[in-house]
Amino acid sequence: MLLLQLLVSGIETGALYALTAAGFALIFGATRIFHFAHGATYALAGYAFVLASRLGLAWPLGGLLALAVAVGFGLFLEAAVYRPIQRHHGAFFTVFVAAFGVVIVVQSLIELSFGRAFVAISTPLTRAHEILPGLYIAQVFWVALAIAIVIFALLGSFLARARAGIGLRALSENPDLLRAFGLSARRLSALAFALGSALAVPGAVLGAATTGLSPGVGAHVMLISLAASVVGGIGSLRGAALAGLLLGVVETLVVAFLDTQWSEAAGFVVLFVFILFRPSGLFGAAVAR
Amino acid sequence: MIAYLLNLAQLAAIFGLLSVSLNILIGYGGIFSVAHAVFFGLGAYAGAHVALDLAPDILLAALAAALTAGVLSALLALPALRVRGEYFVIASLGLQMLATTVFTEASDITGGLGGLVGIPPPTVFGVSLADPLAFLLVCLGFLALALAVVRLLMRASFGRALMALRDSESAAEALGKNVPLLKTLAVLLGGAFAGVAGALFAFQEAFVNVESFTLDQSVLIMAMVIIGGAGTLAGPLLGTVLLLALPAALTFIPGLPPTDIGAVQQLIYGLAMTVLMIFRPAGLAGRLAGRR
Amino acid sequence: MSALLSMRGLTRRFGGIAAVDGVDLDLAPGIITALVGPNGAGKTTLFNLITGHLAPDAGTVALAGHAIGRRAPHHIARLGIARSFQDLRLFARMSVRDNVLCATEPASWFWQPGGKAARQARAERALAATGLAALARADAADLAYAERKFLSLARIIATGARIWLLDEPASGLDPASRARFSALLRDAVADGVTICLIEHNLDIVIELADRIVFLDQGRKLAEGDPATILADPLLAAIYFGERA
Amino acid sequence: MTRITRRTLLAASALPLGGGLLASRRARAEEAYILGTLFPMAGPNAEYGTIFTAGAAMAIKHVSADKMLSRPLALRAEDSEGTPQGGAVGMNKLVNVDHALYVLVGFTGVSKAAAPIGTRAKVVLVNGGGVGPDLAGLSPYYWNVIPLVPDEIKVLTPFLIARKLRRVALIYVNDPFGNGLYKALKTDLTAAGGEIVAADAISPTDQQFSAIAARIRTTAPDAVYFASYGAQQAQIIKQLRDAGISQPLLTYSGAAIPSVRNLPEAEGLTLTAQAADWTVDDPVTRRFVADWRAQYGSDPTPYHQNYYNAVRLFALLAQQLEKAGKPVNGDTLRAALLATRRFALVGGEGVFDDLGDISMKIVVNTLKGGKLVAVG
Repeated sequence: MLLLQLLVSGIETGALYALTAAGFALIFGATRIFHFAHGATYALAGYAFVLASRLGLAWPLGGLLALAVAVGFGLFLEAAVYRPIQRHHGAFFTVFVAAFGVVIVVQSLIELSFGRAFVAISTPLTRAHEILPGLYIAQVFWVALAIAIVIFALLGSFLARARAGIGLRALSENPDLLRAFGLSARRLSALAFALGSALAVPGAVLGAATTGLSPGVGAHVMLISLAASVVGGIGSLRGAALAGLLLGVVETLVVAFLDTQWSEAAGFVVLFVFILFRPSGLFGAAVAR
Repeated sequence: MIAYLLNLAQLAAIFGLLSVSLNILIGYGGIFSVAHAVFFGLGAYAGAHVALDLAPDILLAALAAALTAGVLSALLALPALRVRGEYFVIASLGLQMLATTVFTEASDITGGLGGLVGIPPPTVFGVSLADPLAFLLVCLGFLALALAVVRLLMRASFGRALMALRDSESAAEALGKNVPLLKTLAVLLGGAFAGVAGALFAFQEAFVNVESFTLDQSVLIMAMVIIGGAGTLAGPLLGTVLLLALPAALTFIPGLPPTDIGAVQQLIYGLAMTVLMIFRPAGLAGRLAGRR
Repeated sequence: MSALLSMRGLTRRFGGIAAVDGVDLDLAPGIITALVGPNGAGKTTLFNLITGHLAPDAGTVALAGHAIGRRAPHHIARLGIARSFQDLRLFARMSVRDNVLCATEPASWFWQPGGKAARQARAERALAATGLAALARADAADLAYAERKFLSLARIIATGARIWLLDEPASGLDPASRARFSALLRDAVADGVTICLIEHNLDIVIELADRIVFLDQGRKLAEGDPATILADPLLAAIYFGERA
Repeated sequence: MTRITRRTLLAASALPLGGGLLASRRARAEEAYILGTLFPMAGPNAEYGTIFTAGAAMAIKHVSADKMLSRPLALRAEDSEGTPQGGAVGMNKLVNVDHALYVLVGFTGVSKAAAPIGTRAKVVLVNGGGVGPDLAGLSPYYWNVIPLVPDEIKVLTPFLIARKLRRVALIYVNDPFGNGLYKALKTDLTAAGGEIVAADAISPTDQQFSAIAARIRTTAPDAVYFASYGAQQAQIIKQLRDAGISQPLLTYSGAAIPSVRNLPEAEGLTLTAQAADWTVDDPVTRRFVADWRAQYGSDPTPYHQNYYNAVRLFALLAQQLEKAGKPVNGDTLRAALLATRRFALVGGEGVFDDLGDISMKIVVNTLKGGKLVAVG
């Protein structure tokens, strides 16, 4: 029963990881920008939701505020930080350092405005109930699962059918195709950032209710997203999502056998094994070599 | 004030050595590692154990640190031979996260979060280096040695081969360069120097624990190299001095409520990092691509 | 006349598609062989199979009678097979001289075979021959298009290799540069170098090639002297995309 | 255009920060007694820095208002980042640049890195926050104005046995503090006839505890003890409760911070802490509590009390030295402490032992409506 219970928590965690990781993978796949500040987007969205609930706004309004903050922040970074660096042919690591600076700035701003303490939204949704002897499930589990499924279904059909969606997929591989479609690479890059940042919102909002938020909350989510996008195969949304789920489950299940301190490391063992033995990831088409 | 500046100068020399060693990987080898704090840590633990269990001789400690970090740098060489680019960055990130956990858990060797305490002041051939100035000179000596080695190697065929594979691995292979060997050597060299820096750090702090060898530290070292200018001799030193002096200088800001100092310092620090990268993407000592 | 480099049944598949499919090919010493064929014919893949950048699924490569298949690229390079790349792959952040010097130093280790003076002289000769001596201190990334092409060739000259595999070496060059380029290749052949080149521009092929090998969809369709091959209407139809 | 805006912004933000004030600060520094603080001011434990500083600041205000000393007190803050490295660098700066006489410190790891520097320079370090067992007698110049965690366990154990909470599951941070607590709890509880049915070590950066909750539930403990710091404590409480752990939750004085007290899920939490009886009728306590309520509109916590006491202790010792016409430095302060031993502090009389450690009454509390209520 312990394993089943852990599997359930793992799936809940993993579903939210999957969304955030897919956001990172979408941005990276389309623009080749290593958006290390994706975790900061997550933190900002979560705090926006907390702010809204403190102001007494209903949760849909809070969700919209979180969405607006996340998308706005993503677009701002794309325009004000990444694009200028890439204009100068800045190397991959230049982007990385700049993004890291942004992470520090966001964390300090949150500390200055919300304080450094842990904040959480209290809701009966996160209260677990015994549904089978020894198996406790909270409603938030079903919510997380439903949100993940719906969003992935919408995202999948958008990328497969809509013109802009197809353009997004083509952006990194075949810029010529874009011109043929009459799409601008610049606008598509903005679209990738908007969509990718939006994908961090569900995880952040539900995270505010389940694990709670602290100013440095984005770091772990960011690392998981990175790991997931490699395990899944760089550029593959489906892979990143599946790997996010996998990492969430592994991280939780490992507690049944080892000290909890290994749970974060366990995800990275999976990552390391993949890199050594299957560097193309779950769904990767092109191997890096 | 003098003692404080000496302390800061010692730290600058140690981190200078560290960023020079990472520059061998990032700047010359194109091996983008965010796991450098691992080798820094391995060296620090090795050096601390030599000092605590054998003798606080700085040369002995540095040798043990270089060997430990150098040999275990194979852990980094392994993924470096398999994958490149972003894949490798993430692989090294994985190594860093694993190492942090191992450093925390292996408390018999590392002392865990409690760390190794009471590391005695260093000696060299029995002469005490307890005087901060003497220790600073030794640190600078190691830094000068590392700079000399880097300068010598990078102007020789080894350096040309390494930079060739950085710019195009397949073209380097086509000219007869043994890419796996070159990468392994670069990682070993960088790892060994990072280990030496770790041993010096252990003596400098008289205390080591895992908190000094986390991902944040790795990113900081990387930022020193990138902000200073990867692939240049002086760049990493410039970046080191800047990133160490900045927080130190920020503590002199007057008029802030004490409880907000930390956050405001971090804010300015992060902002400086981002702004520098926007306006000097090739680093302070680097030239802008396409504008030469 | 025995072949210096010979391939038998060389095959390489990507997924289900055979990029190179059972190719037999002999490169004779002292002549220029041109590989022609439409896009996707498998020309570059063939080069990659020779130089070890790709491992063949089947077939053998032999250098002067000794099998060299499945060796690492740097081993094969040290046997005296040099190649250029369609996208040049210069060492962009190194100086022109370092690009060429690098080519004279086959060992990865700190000690190089042969005298330092001899190696440097060889590098200077390559720079002088390609007209890059005046630009020796510039970064490779800063060169103009034609200069980059010549630098790519200078690297190959400097290796002292006896077999050159050139992937579209002269494409996009203005007529004057092209003439200089051709002269360099002719000089090399006169010195006994064996050259195999991939070329789309038929003018260049006619100007340079002693022999043509026609590839399509991974197979060798024809081989012979330029006049015969280029006169074949079927091959012309395939080449210009009017597939039957 | 955007470039100009960005540069202007930067220049504008840099100007007021860089300008002036340095000169006046130096002038003041020559006549004031410099007290340093070495607290985490950023990061996950920054909440403690805020709390610790507030307690010290109130004491400085009172000392100045009373004109206890001939020279003013000035506070210099260094960010320890909660890490040993930050502690060593910050302590160096406090000692060598600010010429602090007396440094307030928290956190076990920071203390261990800073203490050797303090010892070498004979600067007194006073801890009012860290409770790791090995902080006792760290150096002659390292004093504790907070009772360390073994004292808390000694009070808690009989309480647990009396309430029939014999089977305890433990979640502890794997560091000197957590390991020390584990040892103390295990020894005391076993001796009293209880047992530790599960002991889960966590890292200070862990954020997910639902898996631990599941594992703990399978051992069916009578109560769950957790030993952590800062933001993590609130996360542990919330996630344990969310996962359906309904047993009593136990912890130590580190949970007496707003982020825990204001958490709805923390209602009913049992925690040991110094007796915080704000009704004590001595003038020092009365004034501290009254002024605190006036300024912050809420009751102070033991941390506020400890750092208030740390500063007040300095003032009392320096006052004594001034009257005797002696200089104020690490050696004279230490001599004065060991000669006097008993001081009128907030919460009653504080008594120090040979190591420079205070002993104070510890009580078991329950959290009710965000307030600590003594239950035993």
